[in-house]
Amino acid sequence: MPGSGERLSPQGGSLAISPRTVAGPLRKSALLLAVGALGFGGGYGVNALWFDGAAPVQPISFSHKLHAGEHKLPCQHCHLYAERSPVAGVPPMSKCLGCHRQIATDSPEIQKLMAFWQRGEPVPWLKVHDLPDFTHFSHKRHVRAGLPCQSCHGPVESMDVLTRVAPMTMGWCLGCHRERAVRFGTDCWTCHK
Amino acid sequence: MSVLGLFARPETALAAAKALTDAGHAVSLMSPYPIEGAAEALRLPRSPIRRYTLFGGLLGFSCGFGLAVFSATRHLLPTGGRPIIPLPPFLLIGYELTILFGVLATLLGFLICARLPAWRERPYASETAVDKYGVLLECGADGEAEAETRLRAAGAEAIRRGGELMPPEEGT
Amino acid sequence: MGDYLDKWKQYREPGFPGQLDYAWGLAVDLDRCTGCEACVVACQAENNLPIVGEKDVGEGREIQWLRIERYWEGEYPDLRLRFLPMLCQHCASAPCETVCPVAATYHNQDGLNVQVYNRCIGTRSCAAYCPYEVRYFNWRTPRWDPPLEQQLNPDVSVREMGVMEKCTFCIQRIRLAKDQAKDEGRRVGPDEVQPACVQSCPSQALRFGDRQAPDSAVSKASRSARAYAVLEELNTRPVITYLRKGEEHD
Amino acid sequence: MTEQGLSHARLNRDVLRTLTETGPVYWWALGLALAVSLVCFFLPWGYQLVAGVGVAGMNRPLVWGMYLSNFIFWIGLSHSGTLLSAVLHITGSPWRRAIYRSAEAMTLFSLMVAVLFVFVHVGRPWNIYWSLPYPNQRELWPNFRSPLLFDVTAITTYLTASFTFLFMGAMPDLAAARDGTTGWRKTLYTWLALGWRGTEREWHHLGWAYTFFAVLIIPLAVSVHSIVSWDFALSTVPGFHQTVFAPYFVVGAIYSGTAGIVTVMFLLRKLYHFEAYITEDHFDKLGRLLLVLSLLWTYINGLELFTGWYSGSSAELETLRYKLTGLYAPLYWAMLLFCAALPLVLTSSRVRHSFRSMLAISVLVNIGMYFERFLIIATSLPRKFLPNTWRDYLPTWVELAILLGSLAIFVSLFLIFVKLVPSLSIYEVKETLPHGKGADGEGPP
Repeated sequence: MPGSGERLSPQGGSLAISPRTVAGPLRKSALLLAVGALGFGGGYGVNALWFDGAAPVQPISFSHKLHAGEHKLPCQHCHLYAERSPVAGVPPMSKCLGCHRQIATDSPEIQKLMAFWQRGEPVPWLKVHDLPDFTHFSHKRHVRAGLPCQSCHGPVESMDVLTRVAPMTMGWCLGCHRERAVRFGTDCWTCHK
Repeated sequence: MSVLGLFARPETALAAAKALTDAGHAVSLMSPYPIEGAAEALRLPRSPIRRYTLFGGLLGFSCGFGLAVFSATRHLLPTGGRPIIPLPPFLLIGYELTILFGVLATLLGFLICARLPAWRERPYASETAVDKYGVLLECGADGEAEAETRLRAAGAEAIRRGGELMPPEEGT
Repeated sequence: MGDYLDKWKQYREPGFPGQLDYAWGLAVDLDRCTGCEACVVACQAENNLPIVGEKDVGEGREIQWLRIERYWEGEYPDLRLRFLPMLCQHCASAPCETVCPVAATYHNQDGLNVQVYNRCIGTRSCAAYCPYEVRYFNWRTPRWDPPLEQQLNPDVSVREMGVMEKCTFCIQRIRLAKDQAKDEGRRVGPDEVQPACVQSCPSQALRFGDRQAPDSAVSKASRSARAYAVLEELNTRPVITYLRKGEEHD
Repeated sequence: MTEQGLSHARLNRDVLRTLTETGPVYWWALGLALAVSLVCFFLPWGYQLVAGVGVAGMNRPLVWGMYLSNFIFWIGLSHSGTLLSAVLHITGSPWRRAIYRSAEAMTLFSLMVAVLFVFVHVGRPWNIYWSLPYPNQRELWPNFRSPLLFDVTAITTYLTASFTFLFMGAMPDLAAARDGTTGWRKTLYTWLALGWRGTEREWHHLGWAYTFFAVLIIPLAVSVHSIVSWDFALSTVPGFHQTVFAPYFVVGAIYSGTAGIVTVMFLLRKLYHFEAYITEDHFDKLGRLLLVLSLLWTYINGLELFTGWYSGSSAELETLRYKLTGLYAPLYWAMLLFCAALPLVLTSSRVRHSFRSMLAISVLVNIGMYFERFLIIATSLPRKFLPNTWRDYLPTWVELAILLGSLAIFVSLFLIFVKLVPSLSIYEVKETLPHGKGADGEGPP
C-alpha cells in the first residue's frame, strides 16, 4: 500500500461506520417482523370479513327479506313496543305461530320453531344490535322523533340474514345527535347510566 | 477520492487543516473531542440550529395551546365552574409542548446540519476516536499522491487512502 | 371569523356555557332529621350500591352515597347529638371535576355533577380533592350474594372494580320524569321528581326540586333564615341547602 | 507510539472495558435485581390487577397512598441528572464531565419507574390510554384542565428530552465503542452512533445543539416538579393547598437527586475502579451543593409549617397537629433529622472529602426525602375537613413489596445501562487531559 503508515488503531476492528452496512443481521429480524405483521393484518382481515359479530348464525334462519320485504309487514307489527318503550321487543312465539300454524308448516325452519314451542322453550335468538350495559337507549324517543328504523338498522327489508350495518359506537351516536342538533344530546348522561 | 493524514497533536492538525482550507481545498478535521477554533479555521458558518429550536418552540406552543382548545371544544364538558377555555392550564400545556417540540426540532436540526445518519460509508480512521487527529483532504482521482505530499509536509505522521478508508463492500 | 370570535367569548365565560335546563337542588332540614337512616337504605337499594363486606367496612371502604354523620355537642350531661346527612353537594365550582384527566366527571345542563362510571380510569383524584368525602371507590369487584343480584336496578349501571361512584340525585328518575314530560309536551314540575332518599324520609327532612323555580320547596328553603351550606368557606358553591336553627335561637 | 497518546488510549480502554468485561459479581447482581423486581414488583402488581386496588392499604379519606409517594419520590430522584448536567454544562463547570452520563441515566430510569407507578396507582390501568389525546371512535378527548394531564404532558416531554440529551451527549462515545468492539455490540453501536466520525462539522453542530438542549431542559425540569406539586396544591385539602408547594417540590427533588448522584458515583467508583476519574474533588463539590440544598429545603419546610399555623384555619391546624404528634410523627422527626440536621456536618471539609461519610449522608438524605413524600400524603389526606371521616393509613405488604421492587427495577435498568453505554463520558474527560503530559499508568489530573 503506497504511502500508508503503520496500522495505528489500538482496538482494531473493521471500519464500517454506516448503519446501513451492518444491516445484514437485522434483515432476518426485519423479515420476521414483516411476516408477523402480514400474518396479523391478514388474520385481522379474515376475522373481520368472515367471523365478525355483525351477522351471527341464528337458531332459526328467519328472513327479514321475506317478512318485511316481500310481504311488507310493518316493523312494529312484530316489534311491538318500539314506539312506547325503551326496548323494541322480540316478538313472542305466539305471534309467530299466529300465522305459522297455517302458513308454510312443512318448511323445516318452521318445524324447528314448532319444536321449540312444543318443548316450551324460548327461541335462543342471538342479539345483533347489542348495546353495552352501561348505555341507556330508548327506542321510543327515536321512533317518536320520526327516525325510520332503517337509519340505524339498515335496509332490514332486504336482508335474508340480519346484519349489523351501523358501527353502534359512541362517535356514531354522537354524530347523529350533533347533526340533528338534539337538545343537550351530547350530554354523557343522555346515553350513559 | 480523499486522503487522510493522521496527526499526533491537535495544534499541528488544526494548523494543517487551516492552511489547506485557506489554500482552497475541501478539508475535514477529525478529532476525538471538539478542538477549539476548528469551526472558524475551516470556515463553517454559524450553526443554523437555533432557527430550528426557535421554530420548533413556536410550533410547539401553538400546537399545545391549539390541541387543548381543540379538544376542549370538540365535546363541551364544563368542569369546576371554569370556562371551557381557561387560560392558565392551557398556556401550561403550550409551555410543555414548546419544550417538547423545541427539543425534537433541535435534534432534527442537528441531524440535518451534521449530515447524520451516514447512509453511505464515509472515509474514516478509527484512531481519530482515540488519540489521533485526522485531516481529510478531498482530491481528484489522480491527485492522491499530491494530496499525500501536502499532508506529509504539514506534519502528518501517517497517511490513509483509498481502500484503507472505506471498508470492503459487504455482500448486499 | 366573527362566528369563531363569538364562540371564543362564550367559551371564555366561567360556568356552564349557556342556559341551564334545570337546576336541581336538595334541602336538608337538620332540625327534622332523626338519624333513622331510611334514606341510606333507600339509596342503597335504588342505586345498586355494592355491599363490600365486614372486612372492607372495617378498613374504611364502605360505599354509601348518602351517609349520616353523627356529631356530639357539649359536655355530659348537657350532651346533644347532631345528625348531618352527607351526600354529593353537586358543587357549582366542584374541585373534583377539574382534576379528572379523562373528564369522567363534569357538570351538565341540569346543574348536576355527574360521574360517567365507564369512562373512569380510577386515579381517585376526585375523591382526594373532594372536601366532603362523598366519592366512593370500588376497591374490589363488587359481588351480590344470591338472590340479592335479582334486585339490581336495571336503570343503573353495576359499577366494576376500580371505578369511582357517587350520588347522582337518582338521575335515572330525573331522566324518566323528563321523558314523560317530553311525551306530554311540558316541562318537569319543580317538585315532581323525588330521589329515593327524599321519597323514603319519614320526617320529610329532605326536599328535592328545581332551584330555578322560585316557588319550589328547595328555593323556599334556600331563602330561609336557617339556611347554610357545609364548608361554605371553601367556595365550592354546593347546591345542597342545610337548614338548622342557629345557636342563638337555642 | 507517542507518549502523549497513551493516556487517551488508556481512557478509551478503561471505559470500553466496562462494557465488555463482565465479572460474576455483575451477573449475580443483575440476576438478583431482576429476581427481586419480579417477585416484589410484578407478582404483587399482578395480584393487585386481579384482586383490585383493595389489596393496598388505602381507604376513603386516604384514596392516594404509598404508590403516589413513590411516584413523587422517583420523579424527584430524576431531577438529579439531566437538570444538574444541564446547569453545569451552561455554567461550564469542568467537574461535571466525569459524572454526568450516569447522572442522566439515573434521570431516565427513575422517570421510567415513576411512570410505572402511575399504572400501579390507578384502578383500571388497562384504560389509561384514555388520558392520551388521539382521535377515537368515542370522539372524546382528555381533560386538559386537569393537573393530572399537565403531568402527562410534562413527563412525556421530560422523558423525551432526557433521552435525547443523554443520547446526543453519548453519540461520540458510542462511536468510540463502535470502533472498539466486535460482534453484536459492533452492530448495535454502529446503529446507535449513526455514522459519527468526529469531524469539525459534527462537533460544531453538536456543541450548539447540546447547549440548546441544556437551555430547554432547565425550565422543563423546574416545570415538571412544579406540575407534580400542583397535583396536590390545586386541591383544597389542608396540607396540600399551599403556594409554596411548587418550589418546595422542586428544591426537594434536586436535593434528593443530588444525594442520589452521590450514591451512584460512589458505587461506580468502587465497582468500576474509576478512582482516577471520579475523585474527592467531585464529592467535595457535590457535598457543597447538598449543603446549600439542605438549607434551602429546611427553610421551605419551616415556611410550610408557618403558613399552616398562621392560617388559623382549624383544618390546617389539625393537619399540623397530626403531622407533628400523630401516628407518623416519628417519621416526621426522623425526616427532619436526616434532611435538615444531619447534612449540616457537610460544613466540615473532612466530611466532604470522605467517600464513606458522603455515601452515608446521601443515603440517609434520600431515606429522609422518601419520608417527606410519604408524609405529604399520609398526614394530609387522613385529616380533611369532616372529622367524621378521619382515618389513619397503614400500607399493606403489597405496597411495601412494590416499593422494594421498584428499587430493584431501577437497579436492573441501571445495571443493563452500564453494560450498553459508556458510563463515563470519554470525549469530555479527554478534553480535560492536557495533550502532551501523562503516560500510561499515570492518572489524569
